[in-house]
Amino acid sequence: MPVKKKAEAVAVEAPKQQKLALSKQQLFHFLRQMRQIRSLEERSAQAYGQGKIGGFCHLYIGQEAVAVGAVAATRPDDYVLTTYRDHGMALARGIQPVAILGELFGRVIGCSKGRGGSMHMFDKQLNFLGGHGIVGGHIALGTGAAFSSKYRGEDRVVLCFFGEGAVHNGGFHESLNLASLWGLPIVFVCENNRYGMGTAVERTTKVVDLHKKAESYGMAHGIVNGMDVLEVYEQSKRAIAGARAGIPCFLEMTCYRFRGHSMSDPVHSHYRTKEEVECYREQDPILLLTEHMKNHGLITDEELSELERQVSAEIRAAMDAALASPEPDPATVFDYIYKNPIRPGTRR
Amino acid sequence: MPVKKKAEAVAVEAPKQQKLALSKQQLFHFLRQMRQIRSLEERSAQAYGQGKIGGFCHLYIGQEAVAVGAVAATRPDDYVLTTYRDHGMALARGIQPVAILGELFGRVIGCSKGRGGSMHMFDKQLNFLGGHGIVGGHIALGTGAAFSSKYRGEDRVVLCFFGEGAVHNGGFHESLNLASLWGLPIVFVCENNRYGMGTAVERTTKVVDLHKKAESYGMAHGIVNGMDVLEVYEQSKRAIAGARAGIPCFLEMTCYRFRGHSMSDPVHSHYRTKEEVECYREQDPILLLTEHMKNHGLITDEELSELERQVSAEIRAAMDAALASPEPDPATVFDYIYKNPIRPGTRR
Amino acid sequence: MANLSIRDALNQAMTEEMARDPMVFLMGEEVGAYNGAYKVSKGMLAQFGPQRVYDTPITEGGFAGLGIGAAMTGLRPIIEMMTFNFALQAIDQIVNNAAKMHLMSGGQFCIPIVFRGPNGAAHMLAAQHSQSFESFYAQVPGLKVVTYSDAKDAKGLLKTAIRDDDPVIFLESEMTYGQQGDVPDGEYTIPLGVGEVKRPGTDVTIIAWSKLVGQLALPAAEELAKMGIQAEVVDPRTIKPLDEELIFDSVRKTNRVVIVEENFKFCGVGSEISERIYNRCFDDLDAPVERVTSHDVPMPYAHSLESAVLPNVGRVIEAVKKVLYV
Amino acid sequence: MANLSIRDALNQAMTEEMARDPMVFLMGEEVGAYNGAYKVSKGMLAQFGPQRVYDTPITEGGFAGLGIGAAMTGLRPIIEMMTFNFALQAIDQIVNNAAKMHLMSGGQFCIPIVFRGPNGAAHMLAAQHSQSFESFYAQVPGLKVVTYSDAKDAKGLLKTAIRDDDPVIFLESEMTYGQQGDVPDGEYTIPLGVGEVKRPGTDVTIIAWSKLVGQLALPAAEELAKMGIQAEVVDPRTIKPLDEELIFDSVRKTNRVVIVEENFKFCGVGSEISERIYNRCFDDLDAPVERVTSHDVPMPYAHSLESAVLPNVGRVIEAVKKVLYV
Ligand SMILES: Cc1ncc(C[n+]2csc(CCOP(=O)(O)OP(=O)(O)O)c2C)c(N)n1
Ligand SMILES: Cc1ncc(C[n+]2csc(CCOP(=O)(O)OP(=O)(O)O)c2C)c(N)n1
Ligand SMILES: [Mg+2]
Ligand SMILES: [Mg+2]
Repeated sequence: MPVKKKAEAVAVEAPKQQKLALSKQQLFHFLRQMRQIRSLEERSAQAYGQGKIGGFCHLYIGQEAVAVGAVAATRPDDYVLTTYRDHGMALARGIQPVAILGELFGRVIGCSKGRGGSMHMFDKQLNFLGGHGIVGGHIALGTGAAFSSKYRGEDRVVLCFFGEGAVHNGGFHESLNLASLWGLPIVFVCENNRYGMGTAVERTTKVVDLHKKAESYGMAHGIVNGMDVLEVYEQSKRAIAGARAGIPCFLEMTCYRFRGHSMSDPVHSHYRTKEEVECYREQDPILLLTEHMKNHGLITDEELSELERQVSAEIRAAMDAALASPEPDPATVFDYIYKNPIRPGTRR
Repeated sequence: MPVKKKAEAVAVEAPKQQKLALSKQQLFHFLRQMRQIRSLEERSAQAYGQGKIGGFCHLYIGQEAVAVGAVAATRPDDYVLTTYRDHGMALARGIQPVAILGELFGRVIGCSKGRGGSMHMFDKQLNFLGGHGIVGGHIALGTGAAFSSKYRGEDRVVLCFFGEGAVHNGGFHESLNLASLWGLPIVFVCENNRYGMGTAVERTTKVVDLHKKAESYGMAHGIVNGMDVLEVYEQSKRAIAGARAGIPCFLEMTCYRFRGHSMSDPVHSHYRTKEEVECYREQDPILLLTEHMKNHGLITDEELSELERQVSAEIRAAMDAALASPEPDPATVFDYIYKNPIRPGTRR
Repeated sequence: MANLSIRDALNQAMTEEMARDPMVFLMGEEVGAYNGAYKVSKGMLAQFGPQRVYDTPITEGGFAGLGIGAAMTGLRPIIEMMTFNFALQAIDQIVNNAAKMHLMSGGQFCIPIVFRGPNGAAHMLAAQHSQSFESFYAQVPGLKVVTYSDAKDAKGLLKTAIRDDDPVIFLESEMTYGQQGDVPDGEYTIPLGVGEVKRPGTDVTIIAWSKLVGQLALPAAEELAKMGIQAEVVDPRTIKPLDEELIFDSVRKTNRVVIVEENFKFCGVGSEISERIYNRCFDDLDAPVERVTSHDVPMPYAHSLESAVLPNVGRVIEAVKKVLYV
Repeated sequence: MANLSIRDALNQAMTEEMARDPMVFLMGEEVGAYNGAYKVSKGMLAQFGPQRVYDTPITEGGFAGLGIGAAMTGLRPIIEMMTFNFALQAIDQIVNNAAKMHLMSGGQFCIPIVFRGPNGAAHMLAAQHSQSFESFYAQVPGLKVVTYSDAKDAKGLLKTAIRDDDPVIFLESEMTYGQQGDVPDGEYTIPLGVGEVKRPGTDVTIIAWSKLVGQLALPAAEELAKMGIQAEVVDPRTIKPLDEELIFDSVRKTNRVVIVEENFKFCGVGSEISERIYNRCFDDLDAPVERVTSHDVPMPYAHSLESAVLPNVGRVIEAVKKVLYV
């Protein structure tokens, strides 16, 4: 049986305070977004089975609380970026479902115009710096965005997400060292879902309290229950406030993916048991928040089913709209290689 | 004024014991080797000025106690490797002065047959796995040699040296993680001479107690006064014993280079003051050992000057022999690209 | 003769070599407990145990370098790159250490190591997962670069690569792991540096390697045969060293050449091959060499665009017609 | 006209662009307090302060990636690689991120960044410090690759590279930082993708770039002139995109070509250029193209061997004689 990790306060912060007072509206927003992500991804899984989506497709199901809670703690002008497991993050950041699904289907309506696909969603307007495919590779990019903010004298913060598999990669260490050395406004968020593909974190490092690795850089750090959207929100708020003041932070958010690594990986194969998956399903972040809201009389059964109806209809409509969008014209195949294309010799 | 770092015991070891009992002979050996290195390098500096040595030339002067003390703690079948600053290590490992100087002069008598030069001395017989030019790049190689030893069920240990500039590089972190995860027989030795070229360690990381970075990997670690050959020897002995038992270790040895980074860098330029250099010169490892031996009546003034005469004559003779060796024949330019050269099509 | 998938042929090659030589081991991401991201190493952990088959953290630079250090000290590592796209994180190790060590040490240390894994595009994996790297590695003296186009070659060449004392970059392809083919029974190896004519012909030489032999060159040759054009399909197999005489022999016979590759065109392997053909068979050529390559575009995700970037049978046929002036 | 060293010309280019645009900054190892390992950035920290000039730890991958992220978000970084040998630790960032971001994001993000520093051999620096990388970077769509052969071009091209909105690999040379040359007074830029004839001639085209223009091609042309052979020396300057029309024009005039490069021969830039010449000027060529390159050998240290590996004036003259059949 997997042990639920206990949440601890962010190391350099004051002892954990009362839960932030959140309005009913805010909780409703969390619930709605988590359901949107879940619904969008369940539909994506179906569409993948029908061959409507190509390539890899890494579902976020089970980890929704991390994206929703953490992104809710940002300002619109803050930067967010993540890995290839980016659909949920894209939605939490505000990309419309039709633009996400359009990207999955490789259509021009997609948020990357069909060029990026599942792993590479981008939205410049929303300061969403993308989904990235190389493990460890985008952590330095996030560090650079934080550098930008500081360079310009702004107080924009970067939220840089990555899996626990990236923590052993040299790129992680070089980035944390630079961020701490220069006091960059960034929160590094490790989504520790316990596995990198089929490899449990215990098989990749002796120090499984990953957040403690920040100590090598004198960086603030903490561990957060990533299944609890309220805790994610609260700890992210604090970490972001610190980062805005020039104190970078490393948060480890413990979570779990309910599906396989990608569509070709079964839900539970040799590397994790059915029981383990079931155990984590009991901590389903949507379930947890729903219960919390019910217990506190913040949502009725009617409101709940109405929400589900709405979300379901919305995603279905987005699906249809995305499928109605054309594939990119092959004649545009040479677009976007360069921002400033040069015809050699033309300015002689 | 630079602060002399205090020596601490290796973290996982028992509290520091009495200095190991060392024979007069052993101390004499240390002194002799340190003087050999010093003399060889002073002569090299002259030869460089005369254009007899090409390329880069990174002198080890000031750091002799590290190579001599640490290598003395190894067995002949242990592996040793280091950076481009490798003349002293090569000599401490047993490469003859003529083969070192021959390599510097690019002659066939050189330990790498004139192919490697100052930065790339090798001796397979002596299990000296080389001098390496890419900062951080050889740390994984050392880890691989330790893997080899364990794979074959041997108890050979690897001593892998690098400068403090390499500690921020991703290659360092990936290697330490693997070594700790798999319990490889290796001692990582950081020669912290306070500068990577012109950059003081304080300008490269917030955590200047570099050895503590090993905690991210659950690895034993400690700090050693790298100017004191006896302490280097003692702590290396312990760390190597641990590594032989499958407990890798990270030792930070504080030291100082008395010369510039390479021949083109002045002894003290803007990045360090004349006073600082002078202060460290007072801790010259050769001076320290000489005083210790004198104080304990282990060497007489006559013995000392006889030693100097001998070493000086030996290096002068090595110099002459090296210069008498021919440059590699240009006709051999295609040698050693491959161990198994293939003439395409020849086995059809 | 057994009929095997390329996946199984590769698996047999590794298994046989590991059984033969205890110094050979396998290391990479997911190669053990997961049986390989693409199941090439299926069963190997079970057969050889964790002392011979190692799962690693996602640190390509670290474990590539570890492999090189192990090779310096007498082991014979097979390092699986989940794909060669990720090997860019290890290319400093491969180029600066593996390729140069033998020379830098004056011949004292050799690096008997194989880096293997899929190269090039699969299907809609987008820019960061779809690059071909043969010309990167082939540029570098000290490395050998090997490909295969069928199960027989896959097995025979991988065994040779493992036995070779130099670093070998062994380029596979996700898309053809399932491709079946006859594989000789019993022990055999295929030498490096020796190509093979995969289909004899008289009118034009089509040079291709890796998956494009089976996916483009041979099907195009079939189509062309229907038009009365007999294409000779030449697979150099080893990109470096290159079996140029085999190529020149074919060119001297057909006098017309099309080179097919998935690499980008600019400084692709086809640039090198065609340059050599021009230089050595100048008077034998009846038309300029035509090249069919991926377009010089980071791979887009959408199917419509990916298809437009990759070479295809139609473009090969068109190129053949062009060199035949028909 | 001022007479400047290339070092000063590069310094002026950076200084002027930083003065003009506050979004431009300089980052790299030793670029600030040390004034640059090769003093190219001398005085820049003093002039612009630590908010514009950044010394880094020895983490090429980290600060290259940081630069790319900064470029995504509106800055215009100049990233100095102490030499491009060390950039192998950053090549995953350069290839997988800098080159591909614009396309992957459907054109939303561009990466206006310059990676600059010395490329190729200096003098007896041995294998790990002596490699030329132009063909690696030129292979990759999304990157632009720029070289220069004199102070005027160095300044004008670097200014353009800094203003360009795409990632530019700007390849310098340790050996020629001290080379003097006339530089126009006042503001000027030189467009990318436009080469220049460095010496007009009628009998043979010598194509060269970077330091080999001044060190090999022009001296060889002088020697040849004494023999009555008028060589035209063409410097494409930008390797990618390549000003092929300038090259073809020269070839159509001289009908004979020698390509000189320091890169390894296998898949070198010369492979690409000669392939294009053959393909587009097939009937204009009176002899096969000759290539003079470094031999395919990891660079040995000894002077006798280094000299044997590197191209030299003698080999250029020999090649010219060969294409002229004299
Ligand atoms: C450098 C690199 N190596 C290997 C891969 C293949 N790969 C993709 S995802 C993955 C596992 C990542 O695990 P983790 O970081 O925990 O993220 P998660 O998938 O659990 O979200 C691997 C090995 C890659 N994309 N990049
Ligand atoms: C990857 C890489 N980047 C840059 C360099 C250039 N370089 C050579 S030595 C050096 C400083 C290294 O400092 P440190 O590790 O402290 O070793 P020390 O020279 O003090 O012995 C640098 C930056 C290099 N060789 N490799
Ligand atoms: Mg994970
Ligand atoms: Mg140092």
